[in-house]
Amino acid sequence: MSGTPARYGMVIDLDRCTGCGACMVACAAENNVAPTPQATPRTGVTPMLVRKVSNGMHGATRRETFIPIMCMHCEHETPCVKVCPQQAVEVDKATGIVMQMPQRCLGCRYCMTACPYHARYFNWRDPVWPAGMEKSLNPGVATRMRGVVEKCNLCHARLHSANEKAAAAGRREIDMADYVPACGEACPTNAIHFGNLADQNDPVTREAHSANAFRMLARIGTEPKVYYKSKDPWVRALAESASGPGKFSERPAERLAASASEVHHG
Amino acid sequence: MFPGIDGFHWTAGHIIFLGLFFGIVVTLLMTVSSALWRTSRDFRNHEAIDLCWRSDFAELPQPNRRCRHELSGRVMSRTCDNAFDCRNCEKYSKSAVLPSTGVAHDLGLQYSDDRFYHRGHTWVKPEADGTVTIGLDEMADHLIGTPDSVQLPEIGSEVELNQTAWRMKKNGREIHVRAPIEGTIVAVGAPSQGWYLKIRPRLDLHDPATLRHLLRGPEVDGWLSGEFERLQLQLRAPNTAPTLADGGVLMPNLMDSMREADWDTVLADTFLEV
Amino acid sequence: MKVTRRDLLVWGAGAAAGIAFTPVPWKILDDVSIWSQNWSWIPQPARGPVEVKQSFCTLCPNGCGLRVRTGAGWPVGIAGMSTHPITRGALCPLAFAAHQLNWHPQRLRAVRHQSSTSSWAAAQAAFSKACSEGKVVVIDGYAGRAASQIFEAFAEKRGSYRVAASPETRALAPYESWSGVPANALGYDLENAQTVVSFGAPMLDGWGAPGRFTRLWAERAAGMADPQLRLIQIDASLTRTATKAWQWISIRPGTEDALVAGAARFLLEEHLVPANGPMPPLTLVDAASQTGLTTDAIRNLARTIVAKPPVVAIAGGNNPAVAALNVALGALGQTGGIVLRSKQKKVYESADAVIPKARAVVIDSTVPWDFVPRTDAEIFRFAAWDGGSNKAEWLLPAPGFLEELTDVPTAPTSAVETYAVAPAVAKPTAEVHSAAQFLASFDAELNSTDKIIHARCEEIFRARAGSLYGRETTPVAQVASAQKLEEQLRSGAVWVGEPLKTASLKSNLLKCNLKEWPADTRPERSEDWAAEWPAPVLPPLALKLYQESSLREPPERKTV
Amino acid sequence: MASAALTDSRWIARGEERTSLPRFLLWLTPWAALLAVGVYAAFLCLYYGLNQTNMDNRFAFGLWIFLDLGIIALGAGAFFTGFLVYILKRAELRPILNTAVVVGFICYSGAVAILMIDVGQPLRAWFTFWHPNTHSMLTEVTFCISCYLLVLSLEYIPLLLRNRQLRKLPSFLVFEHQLHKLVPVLAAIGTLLSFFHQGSLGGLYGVLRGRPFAYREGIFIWPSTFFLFILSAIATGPSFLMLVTATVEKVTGRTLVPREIYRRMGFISGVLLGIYVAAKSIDTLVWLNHTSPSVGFAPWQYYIHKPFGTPVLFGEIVLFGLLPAFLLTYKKTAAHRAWLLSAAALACAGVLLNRFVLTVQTLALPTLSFDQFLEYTPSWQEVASFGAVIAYGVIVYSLSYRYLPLFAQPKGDDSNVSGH
Repeated sequence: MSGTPARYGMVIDLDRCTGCGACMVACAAENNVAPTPQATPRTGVTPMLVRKVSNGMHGATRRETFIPIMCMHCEHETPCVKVCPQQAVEVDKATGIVMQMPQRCLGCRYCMTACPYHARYFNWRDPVWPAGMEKSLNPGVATRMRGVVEKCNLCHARLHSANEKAAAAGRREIDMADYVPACGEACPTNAIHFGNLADQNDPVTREAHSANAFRMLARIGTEPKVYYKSKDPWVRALAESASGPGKFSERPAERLAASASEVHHG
Repeated sequence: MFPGIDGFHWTAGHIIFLGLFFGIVVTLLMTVSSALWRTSRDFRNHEAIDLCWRSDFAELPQPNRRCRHELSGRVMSRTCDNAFDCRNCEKYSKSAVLPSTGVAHDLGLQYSDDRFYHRGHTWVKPEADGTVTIGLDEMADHLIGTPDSVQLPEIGSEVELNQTAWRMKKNGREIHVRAPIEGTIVAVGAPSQGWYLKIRPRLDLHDPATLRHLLRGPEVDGWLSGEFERLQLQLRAPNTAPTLADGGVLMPNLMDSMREADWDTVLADTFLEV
Repeated sequence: MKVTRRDLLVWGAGAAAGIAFTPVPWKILDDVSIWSQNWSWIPQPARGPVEVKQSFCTLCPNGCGLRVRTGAGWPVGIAGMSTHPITRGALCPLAFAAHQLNWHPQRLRAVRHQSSTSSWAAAQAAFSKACSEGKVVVIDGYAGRAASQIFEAFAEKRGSYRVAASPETRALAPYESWSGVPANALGYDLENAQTVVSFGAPMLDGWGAPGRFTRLWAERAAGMADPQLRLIQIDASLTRTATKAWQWISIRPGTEDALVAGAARFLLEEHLVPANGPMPPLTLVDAASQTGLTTDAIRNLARTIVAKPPVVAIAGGNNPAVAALNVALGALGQTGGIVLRSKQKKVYESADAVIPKARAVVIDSTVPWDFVPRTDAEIFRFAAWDGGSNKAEWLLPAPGFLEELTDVPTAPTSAVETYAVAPAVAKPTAEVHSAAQFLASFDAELNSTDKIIHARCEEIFRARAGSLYGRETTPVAQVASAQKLEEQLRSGAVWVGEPLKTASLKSNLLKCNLKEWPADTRPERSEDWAAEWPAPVLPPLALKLYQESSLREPPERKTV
Repeated sequence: MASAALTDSRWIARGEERTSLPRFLLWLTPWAALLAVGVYAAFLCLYYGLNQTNMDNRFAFGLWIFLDLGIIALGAGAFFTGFLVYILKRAELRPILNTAVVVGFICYSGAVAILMIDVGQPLRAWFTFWHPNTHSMLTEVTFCISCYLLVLSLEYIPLLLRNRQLRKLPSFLVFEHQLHKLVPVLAAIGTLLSFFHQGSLGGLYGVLRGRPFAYREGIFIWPSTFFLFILSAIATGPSFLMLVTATVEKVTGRTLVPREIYRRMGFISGVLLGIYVAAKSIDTLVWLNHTSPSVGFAPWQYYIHKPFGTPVLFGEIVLFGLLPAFLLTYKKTAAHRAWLLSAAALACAGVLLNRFVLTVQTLALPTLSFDQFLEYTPSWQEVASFGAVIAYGVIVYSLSYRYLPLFAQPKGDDSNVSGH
């Protein structure tokens, strides 16, 4: 086991997701996302974004569910890695994490057009916090400036701490209990299961191969390491393309025209 | 990533891609440096001046480039393709020297047999001491009258054939007069003296080839007639017939008397400017 | 030597070419890009030792356990306390950004009087004058805290103490009026329930602590075709809870009463429940026509409700019809039903009622911002955040999130008694005083919060009941001393009492004095996101994320 | 002559008739105003960041990338004419070579300028040269475009140095002479670079596995769009040059190039367009029947969102492809100037439509089943910057036309002189 590269991944149990949004807030707080009030659903930075989707029916037959969307950490021909002109995105061979290096990014946004999951976010503005709030920033994560792309990096700072802890204890492998991304830690229903997919004994690996597990747009062949799980066939069908009728969503985009109402922040 | 940067390793893609790219960059840089080097070499070899003249010559209007044999009437029509360099011209025949008539009387313009004429309206007169005197011909004199200022080269400096020998200013226009011959300035004159420069030619005056590129005799006649015709067209008032020929004589000091004319074109055509 | 134009050009070109071979342009290029990576106006987190402290969330009465990471002395991250036996490490989304709240632009940083800036001295003078002139009413948001004890003591002498109850507590009000048992002493035994029928209560969406019912649902129901815990959600629209419920019954808005009556009548007529309580006057057909369901659907619902006992019905607010259904179902005092969690006898006066003849009303910062007392008295309102227009004459800046020591009594829906102490973790960012401190400055006899907490710890130690849940679980009987117990409690342990014996409380609750089916009740619904949020403002980050995900509509600015 | 105070005749080549300076300045004024507004808009974007645009996380590329792809396609005439003249020795096309260089220079410098505004951190643009990802099409584009802009500048310099005043400096004139001799080398490099970056611009979208609307299967390491882009660019480049020259002739009211050149350019354009249409049709069929369905995307779903219906596809292939290809090559229509120029305009519109569809429709279409079809309207800053590029082009071209020997034949080559 020692020295085997890890493949960190997730299984998100959509049946358990109540759409509370704790993962989004925890993620943004962990990663020092600024509370930019001017941002709209289309220009905000939401490395973890819970989306509400429905079966397209109305009335009593309508069903809805919530799908947390984040970087899927694709394994095969990782679209963003392939297109970045200056290697600001890389797949960490030791962890399988698709790493974004904001300090090298020139903000061309080619990776964003390449990502089928829309899990990448451009900093359209400089991050601004209300006076004093910068004292509440997480010291483990550097803030980003405007003009660069960012996305989920599976809370790399936490992996770093776990590695340090393991090194201090003289272990080569981290204790998986020390490394849980903020979203997984925050989920009140434990819908987000994080683990090492390279480890056959990891419960997450078993879950990823269970009958109801699926991946988004699996057929385009990007081999995402984020799996979803649902007992509902209509939810599983969402993973396929929009080819079928009767697929609708309550996407932020629907409310675009009415751009986010101005909320007073000072 | 490049070698030396953490995590770098060569792949075939790097070698092909970077090889191609830097090959192109190097080729481009070499192209530019080669052009620069050749430029400086031309200057070192004194070929630059000739290149410039040839380039300017290529831009001259066709009537300015007529061959001397056409001017003398020996051929019907011929345009010079050798930048007036009769010294090195296969088409130049040694028997081309013709007796002169002395005066283009009907134009009221004097030209003399002991002078050799350059198409830039200068003349060269060989002196007994082996130098030559250079001045403006009568047509140029008539055009300019008395220049407002003259900027002559320093004694001892070199002038090159077909390059600017001296500059004059008249009514705010700068006139560059092309040197009819190459050599060292030994004395400078003034408009009032009727000559401008005395030059010790670089080449041997006894060699007939030294002054071969300059016009003589009936060639001058033919050339001046053409130039006169041109002036008539250029200086006529709009929508009128040519006027200068009426009196049969070119009036003096035209630049003062006909201020409305397109002097840029007239002067450029006269002094072979591009 | 004469410098010609040509010379200048040549020198210029030569210099340009020459500079390219020096490190200058490359160094400049590098520095410029380094500069572009370090814009001085982009805030970066402060460096400093990171510590983890245990505390409890004070934003609502559920008191979820927190692990607060602090850096350079300030809270920099929030996570759930997984050792908390009730909240079990789960938190609501707002908690994760709550540490930013103290820096909120709407933070109340100075005393305001009639919407102009004033001072603490002026507020004290005005309150002192009011006290001498007449009755003072103190309104509390979370009853049972040490601060509440101070309020009660203060109000006892000078007027009255009232409580603005949470929606969950309000839903228990009918039982209080029918049995005399205070709503504060009642809880839901959800851990043992097998069927939960929710009439508009946002069971998975902010009802109680997320670590409790939501976690139970996730473990016993989510993704199961035949769940151990059946959640039946009655809602006019497909609410967040309805999407995830085992069954969602869609009825016309505001017709919960009719459905309850119809179903109860069917159950009583068919003897599917013990003949408890009166027969509803509404026929099944009427119920069907009002709710928009078929009579069969109501019958099916009724059968489903009783199919897998224990069952408990939960209303979104004070809804006597739903309470009467629970009486009919026999859920009162039953395991898995509504249970008595404490022997407390005291019934609090509701702050909703008209407050007559008071000279001054003090509102604690725990009272939801949109609560406005019905009174003509001078209002002294404590708040950490200024939520906009409010009728209060005085706005007094109270400590913000985790800025003061407080204790955490039992949460509204809990089936057992709990007690915890939430130490201050953050330094106050403004000159703030809590209502308790303010009142104590007028009455030397009042104890400080600290002393009351000390006394309560000793009381728990003396009672020797329940257990302490800290790093490990220790029965109180095994704790060496009151001091040890207090130390543990003050460092984040939770005391959980023993459940009361069902038999003893049944006899109490059976006294439910319900002669006839409650008529003409208008249920309060609590779907509004802001309604569950006692503070007038949200963490900016949470607001941003909800806006950008459109998971919830941003709350309207309340204008009262 | 009367108003000798306001004249720039000293700078205009002798023998060329140009309008008076005041009239010329009047012509430039509106363009300069447009340029000024655009420069201000660009400043806003650089100073305040790209929030000044209406682009967003899903419409991460907008009007500007369409502009880049469009003008680079139209600017392909520069390299292709150079290729025809210097490499294939088609000397008869020499009269439009200078125009081709200027148009190319304008298109590429405009595109690079817009790119520098379009990226979030222009100061880091050079990182691509330091940390190149050799697998990225954008790396190839960046390398080739920056090199090719250098090539175009080098080709433009001789033209510039032939200005009537600048040529008076002997060193300039000699350098011009020497550089001009090396232009075939530049033309060859330009051809190589253009070939790659025109292709890579196509590859830019063709490699997007995550966007099945744009994704194409590859030939060797390049997706088919790589080759389609090269073909469409060289097919429409000559058409665009024809349009530019015809417009200049119209505006100035004089004949600048022999009529025969139009027909030749039109024919070249038409033949290549025909080849392109054939290749594009095959590619579309493969994509519709194989590439897209194999990743689970039924092709009809791309065309259910208005205004991107199947008529757009039809327009791209037939109306703006097959039709102009026919008109440009069929002798009877090619003989009529109006038909010829209309066909050239159709061809240019076709390549612009193709670039628009690939950039904009790709981003507007949903990928996840619960995504929406997106709309996007550029902000005034984007539109103004777009306008500024056009204004910049008009100004640079006008200045070049006025002061540089764009259409001048070397006098020594005049064949009609001897017959005098």
